[in-house]
Formats: sequence, C-alpha cells, structure tokens
Amino acid sequence: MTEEHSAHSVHTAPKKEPGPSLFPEMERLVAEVLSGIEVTSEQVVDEHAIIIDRKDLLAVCRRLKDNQRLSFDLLRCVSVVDYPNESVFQAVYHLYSIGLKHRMAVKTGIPYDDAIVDSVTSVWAGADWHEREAAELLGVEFRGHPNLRPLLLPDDFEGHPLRKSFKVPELDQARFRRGRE
Amino acid sequence: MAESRLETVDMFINMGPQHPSTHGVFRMVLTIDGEQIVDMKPHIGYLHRGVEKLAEGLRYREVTVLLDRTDYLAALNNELPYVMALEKLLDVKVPERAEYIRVLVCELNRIASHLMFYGAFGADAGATTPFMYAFRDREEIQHFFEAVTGGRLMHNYFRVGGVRYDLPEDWRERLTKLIPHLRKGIVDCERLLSDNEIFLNRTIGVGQISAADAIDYGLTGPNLRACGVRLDLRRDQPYSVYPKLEFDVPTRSRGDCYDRYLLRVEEMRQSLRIVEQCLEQMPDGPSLGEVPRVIRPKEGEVYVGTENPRGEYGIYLVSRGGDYPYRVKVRAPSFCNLMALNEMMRGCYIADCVLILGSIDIVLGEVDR
Amino acid sequence: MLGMLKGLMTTMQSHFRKPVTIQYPDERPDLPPRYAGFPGLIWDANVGEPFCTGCQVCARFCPTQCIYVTMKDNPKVGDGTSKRRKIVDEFELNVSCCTQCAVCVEVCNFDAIEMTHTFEMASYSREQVMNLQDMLSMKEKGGP
Amino acid sequence: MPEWVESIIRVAIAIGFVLTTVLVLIWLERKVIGHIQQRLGPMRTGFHGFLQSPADAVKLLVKEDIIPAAADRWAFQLAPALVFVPIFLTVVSIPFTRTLVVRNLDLGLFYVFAISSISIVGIVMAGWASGNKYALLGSVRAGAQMVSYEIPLVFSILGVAMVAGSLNLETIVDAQRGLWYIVLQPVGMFIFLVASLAELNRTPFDIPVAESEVVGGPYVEYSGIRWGVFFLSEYANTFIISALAAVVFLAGWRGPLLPGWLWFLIKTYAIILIIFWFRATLPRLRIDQLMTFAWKLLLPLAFVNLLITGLYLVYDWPRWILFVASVAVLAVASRLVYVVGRA
Repeated sequence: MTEEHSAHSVHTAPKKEPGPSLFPEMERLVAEVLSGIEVTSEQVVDEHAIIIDRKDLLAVCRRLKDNQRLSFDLLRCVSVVDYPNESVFQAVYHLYSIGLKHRMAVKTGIPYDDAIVDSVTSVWAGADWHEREAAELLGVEFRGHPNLRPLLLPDDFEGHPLRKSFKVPELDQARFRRGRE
Repeated sequence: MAESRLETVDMFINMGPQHPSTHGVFRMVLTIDGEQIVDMKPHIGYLHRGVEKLAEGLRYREVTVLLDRTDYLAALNNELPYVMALEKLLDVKVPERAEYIRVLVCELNRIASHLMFYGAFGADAGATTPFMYAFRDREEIQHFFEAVTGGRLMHNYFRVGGVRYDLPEDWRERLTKLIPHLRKGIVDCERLLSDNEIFLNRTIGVGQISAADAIDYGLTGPNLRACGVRLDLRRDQPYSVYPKLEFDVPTRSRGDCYDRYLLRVEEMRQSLRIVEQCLEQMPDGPSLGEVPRVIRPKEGEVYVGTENPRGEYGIYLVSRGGDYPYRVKVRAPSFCNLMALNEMMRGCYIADCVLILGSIDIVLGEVDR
Repeated sequence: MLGMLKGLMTTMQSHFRKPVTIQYPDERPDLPPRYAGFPGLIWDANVGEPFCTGCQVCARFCPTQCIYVTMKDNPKVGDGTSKRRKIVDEFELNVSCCTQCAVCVEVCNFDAIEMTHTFEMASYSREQVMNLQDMLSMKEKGGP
Repeated sequence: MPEWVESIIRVAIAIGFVLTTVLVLIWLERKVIGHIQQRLGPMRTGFHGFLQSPADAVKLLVKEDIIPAAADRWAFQLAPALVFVPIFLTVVSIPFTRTLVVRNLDLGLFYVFAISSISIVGIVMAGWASGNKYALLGSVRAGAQMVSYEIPLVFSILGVAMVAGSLNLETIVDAQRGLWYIVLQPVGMFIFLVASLAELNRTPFDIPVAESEVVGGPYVEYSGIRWGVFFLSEYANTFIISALAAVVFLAGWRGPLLPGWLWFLIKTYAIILIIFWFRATLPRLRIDQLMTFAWKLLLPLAFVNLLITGLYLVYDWPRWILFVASVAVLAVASRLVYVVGRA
C-alpha cells in the first residue's frame, strides 16, 4: 500500500458530500499558509478541518503554529480513531489559538500495515501523553517521540483496547444478563 | 587525609499510589538528594477503566453516566460538553431555561470543586481546618444538588436538548439561602489561609511555570490563567448562555502555587456572581426541548470543549450512525495539566512537591479515565 | 504575624458557632424528594400487583447491567382484574453494582420503577442482591 | 515509712496522673479541634465521647503488634521505651504545688531539659530501625529539628534563671511573687512557646510527622501498643512542656482564692489549649524555613533577650524598662519574621 493510497482511503473514511465551505475565511487562510502541501478541506459541524498526508504532518503543524495570522499555539487534543473497514487509523489534532481565539482540526490517515506517524511533541510538548496514550491503546507508533513507554495499562497487558477488533467481554455479549450468577 | 570523595547513591522514594496526598492513585517516583528532588517520574493508570472503550458499547444517553465518573468532583461540567456535542450532531435546539439551569448547576459545581481544591490544598500545606470549612460549604451545595438532580456527586442530569428535571419548586428559597452562606464561607477560607505568613512562605515562588511553557504543555483553566494567560472558553468561545452573563476572568502573573490558589478563590467569587445572575434572569419555559425519542445522530464528528473547573474538558464525538457512539475521546484537563508537573517540580523540596501536585488540582478519575 | 492572627481569630470565632454535623444513625439526614437512592418498584394498589411488566427495558439500558428481570403471563388477566397481560416474575438488582444513575427510571415505559430514598448499602456479602420483594418493599420503607 | 517507699509512691502517683492526663488531653484535643471545625468530635462513647480515649487505648493494646521484616528488631522494639522513659522521668521534678512534687531538685530546670532531650534518640532510632524511607526521612527531620530547637529553648529559659537567680523550680515560682515572669520575659515566653512547639513536633512544626509528606514520619511502621506508646509520650510531653511554661512564666501554683493545684492546672491547660488552637489553624513550615527560623531568628532573639536581661541585672534598671525593652524586641522580631522567612 503506498502512502498516497492510504491518504486516499482516509478521505473516504467518514463519507461526506463536498458542500459549500462553512468557514471560508479560515479555509482561505490555511490554504495560503500551507501552500505547496496537498490539503483537503473537510466539513465538520463547527470547525474547519483539513486532511493532509501523514508525511507532511510535522511541516503542517509547524507552519500552523508559527504563522502569525494562525498561531495555533495550543494543542487541545490528539485523538486517534480506528476505521477497520477502511483499514486505517485517523489521527485528529485539535488546535486552538489563544491570542486569535480560533480553532481548527488537522487530520491525517495512518494505514494499518504501516502504523507510523510523526510525533508532534517537538512542536507542542503537550502532545507527549496524548501520543503515548494513543500508541498504547491503538498501537500507532509515533516517530520521534522521546519516550513512548506504555502509560495507562498494566505492564503485562496485551493488545490495543481501543481498536475496534478488541472485544470487551462485557460489552460484546448481548445486553441482557444471562441467567443468575 | 585530603578530601576524599564520598560515594553517594540516589535515594528513590515512591510517592503513591497509597500516599495520603497524591489526590487519588497517582504515583511519583522521586529521586531525592536529602530533602531536594532531583528527578520525578509520574506513573498513572491505576484508575484506568477504559471509559472511552466502554462508551463505544453504551447507547448515547447512557454515556453521561460514564462521563460523570471521569472528573467526579465536577460531574455536571463533564456532562455539558458531551450533550453539547450530541446536540450539534443532532441539530437540536435547547430551550433557554434549560441553558440557564445548566449554567447554574455547572457554576455551583465549579464552586464545589474549587472548595474541594481549597480544602485539599490546605491539608497538603498541613492545615486541617480549611478542609473542614470547605466541606461544610460544599455540603450545602450538594444539598442543593440533591434537591435538583437527585445525586450528590454523580448526577446524570443533562440530557440532549435540555436537562432531565426542571428545577424543584423551592429552588429559589434554597438558592437565596445558599448564596450568602457560600459568600461567607469563601471569606472564612480567605481569612484562614490567604494572608497567613507560613502559607505565603510555603507557596510563593514554589512550582513556578512560565506562560510560554504552560501553553506549550497544553495547560488550561486556572493553571494557565495563573501564569497570566487569559484563556477562558466561557468567554473566548462562548457557549450556552454565558455571553448573556457578566463575569470577570481573573488572572495572576507569577504562575506559582500561591497564584493558582488565589485564582481559584477568586473564581469562586465570579461563579457566585454567575449563579446570582442566573437566579435573577431565569426565564420560564420548558426545561427539555424537542428531542427525538431514539437518539440516532447522523454521521459526523464534532469536538466540543468547555471550561471545566480544571481546564478545558473536551469531547471528540464521532458518529457513524446507529445507536452507539463510534468514538468518544475525552480530552481531560487534569491529564494535560499533569504533563507540566515535571517542569514545575524542578529543584523543589519534598514538602513542595506535595503542594505543587495539590495546586494543579488533578482528579485521577479523569487522568486515567 | 497579622495574617496568622487573622486566621487564629477565624478559628476562634468558628469555635463558638453551631456544629453543622448530624449524628447520623440517631439523626437522619433530611432528604429532598428527588434524592436518588436505590431503585424500587412501585405497587399498583388498585389491582394489587406491581406496575412492572417485566419488559426488560431497564435491564437493557442499565449501564452496569446490574438488573435481571423475567416476565410471566399475568394470572390476574384471566379473572379480569388486571389489564396487564404480562407481569414481572423475577426482578433482581445487584446492589454492589448499581450506581444509582436513574437510567432505569428514565427508560421505563410503565413508570414502574422509581428511585427511593434508601441509600444504605452496607452488607455482609459482596454479592448482595435485592429481589422482587425487596424492590417492592423499598418504596414503602424509605419512600418519599 | 522509709523515704524510698514514699518516693516510689510519689512517682507512681505522678505517673498515674500524667497517664490519665494524656487520656483527657487526647479527648480534649479532638473535641476542641472538632468544635473549631464546626463538628462535634467524638460523641459515641460515654458522655460526649469522654470514654473515647480509654476505648482507643484498649483497642491499641489488643491490636496486633507488627514488626516489619526489613526492620532492625532490637532497635525497633527499644525505640518506644527510649522515647517514653525520659519524658516520664521529667515529671519527677515538675512542682504541681509546693508540696505536690516528687522531688524538688536544685537543678530542676536543667534536669528537665537534660533528660527530655534524650527522647530524640528514641525517635531517630525508631525511624532508622523501621527500614522505611518515609520513616528515615521523618527521623532525620526530627533529629535536625529537635536538636536545633533545643538551643533557643534553653536560652529562652536562661533569662528566667538569671532573673530568679536559681535553677530550682520552686525558687523560680517563689521569685514570681507579685509579678509573673511573662511580664519580665515576654521574649523568653515567646521563644519558649515556639521552640517547644517544634520540640513537640506540633503544628506548625510537625514536619517530622507530616501526614501529607512523610505519612507519619518515624512512626509510620509502628502499630498497636508500640505506636500507642509514642502517642502517649507525645501528649505527656505536651503536658509537661505546658506545665513547665506555667511554672516558669506564669508563677505555677500562685494565684488568689483558688487552691494552688487548681491554679496550676488552669494555667497549664490554658497553654495546652493555645497549642491545640495553633494546631487547628496554622499550616506547616518547610524544613529549610524551619531551620532558617530557628538559627536566624529565634537564636539571635534569645541572645538579645539574654543581653537585655543581663543589662537589667547589672545596672539594676527598674522592671518596667525590661518590660518595654522586651516588647520592643518582640515587635521588631515579628517584623523580621517576614524578612527572614522570605530569604
């Protein structure tokens, strides 16, 4: 699977009709700042979101942070979502600018068979534990992370619980109690 | 004999998970040199229940039950971003009265949470009485909650499109009694600690963090505002009826333990102001809007962050149709605030490390989730 | 020294205030009507049977899955005293599991379950289970 | 009756009295702090929980006595005795009234301090022998703190000895006829109270046993009666230090109308209540601040006090000059708390 392909499969991950942009101002600004990088805009309910290829992630993040008119200095959250049907993870970075009070999301796809993405800890130190958590719970590797040890689970835990393929016994069974204990 | 170099071995101390002042089951492995801390390694996960995974197996309306249990000191504040996220996905309008009720109980819960901080911080500093004073006042708030939501800590009160019950008939009397009580309680608290020389010596300049570092580590809430950064999502990204309410966002400049303490005391006052305004402005009307009987949002995803007593509590909700949420990612403020602990603890004493941990005001329920 | 004196005066003053605690087993807390203790089933006094039809909605929605219900044919339907064709046969609630979240009350289509004021859950065994009779008598014991 | 039998009886009475006092003190502290915090404190056993302390004592007696595997058995078992014995030895020379005293010593004041400082060894031993890092930290803190505060403590009382011209406690009380030494030696009284708080490991100087930092310090591994002995000696020590303060600064049994022993108890309990009040109000200092406080503030202050007292004696000043000078020193010192504390 090539990188290009994986990026494409993410575009289809949550299927959406391309509609009129909800945040045209933001979209224009981001496109300007990220000129030279392939960026796809996405319509999310209440914020502007872009989908980028994972190889551009660090460059994009750095530009988004350093640019005066965007200055996304606060990384709010790093979420990784598992899409088993498309065989892909999607990492979502929610950004916020304290000075300019605007927000956006950056998304990138990580294919199953090569689950590695660049760590953004060099851009925002606050990504540290978020990435460790994602690495542990979803099995995505973050390249360049200073300390990717397990964070939450017991040392002898096997598997990645937040993957959809990981079944929790209590939740997997029918939601009736089966007989009496 | 000339100077002989004494060989020394670093001493490790395990603070937690069963230590009285680690605010839950948090474990720090301290490397100490005498009383001074050389290095600190945090260990979390003792309370990991997999809330995010469990949420994927629960129907939409049940998830609030889980979120109550993340930051259990400010349960109502956690439910808010989730129901707001769901409302955005479902495109549901919330009646104004419901919004006011939400703000009212959220702010009361913020005061309760800050009182808890105040008490625990006092206990960390070695004073026993602040804890009792804080609990005395917090108990009154919880009595109010019992009357409104039925629960003391775990409320499960917010619903898509409003709140579960309207306020009880006697809420005005209860609230008008509660507000002066709390006001007096805050004065008591302040008189006990805020000017106490021992307390000042213990906290001023301890656990300092610069504004730039704080932002870099993703600190939010009172911890960030104590560094002088005026970020309050209630004001900067207005939600609910906060734009209609008047309140200040206090900041301090030094970013040390004392500033974090004083800031929270000030925030309690501001929250009381909001509560008073809610009392005055509470409109009539339904407390629950038009909501589909079966909650089945369209495909989509939304991130909603609200101002929790500890910082930004964010919910990233992904829906792919169906009765169950596809992914619920909880951005817990304590989780992010805890990352900066190492930065704050550089070169402090063992006694300080307890205070610094207390001043960040973490709740392990949401650190581990 | 002034700050310390201020604190000392505060504690001195509060020494003469009235204590706020109550002596729990002797004095009972004053619970507001909505107080959510354990759920209890409501008795339909007109017919002489519980409202619960054993439809298992509560068991399905319970986040901790602590409810177990079965239904049976209502014997009173035959003699015409009751309109409920199905009635609860067994009802069990695992007390150590129940988080008193009141989801069961909310989802119940027959308004047959309600949060009572019983909040004492201390028991000698971990697997303490409340059965139908307990659930029914709960309402009378600590009911609003 | 031979003299030695009488002595034994007197000692037995004194120790019995202190033991019952300890039980009362524990109850009193819980009640006082409870009311300060708008609670009731113990209420279940007896009238207003009066039997709570005996009940606790029984519980401690029947509780399992655990010696950790990592502990040094002998030292661990010996430590409580080493703390307990010296404290009870000091009771011997505390005069409750002129006649109600086990043995009035000419060097009474000296004896009390000499003996009571031995208990530090017991505490350090307990911490070391426990084989626990918290206990070790706590005991090292205790050692540093108690040795440091011993010095201002002794110097503070030296002024009294100078004015009274004796180390005999009875003579000191007699010398206070008409004027209590709290008036002549307010600085001494202040230093004595502060330093004895540190000596007792009580708030705001409860650093060695700080619950939130070293979880009980040297006593963390102790359980049952061994822990009970530590607890007992702590409260006995509180009583003895307060009694000493009452004797030295508040003229012991002297007072109008009421019998002497009652005056003595009233004064002692007043000081004890102040100690409890402090405990309910103040937060804890940090170890370095504590040291700074002792060496940079209390000790110079004690020296200044000695100097003024010496000048007063040599030049035969009127008493009011000593009083005014002492108050002035105290005022300057309370200002210095800020400056030194921040340094």
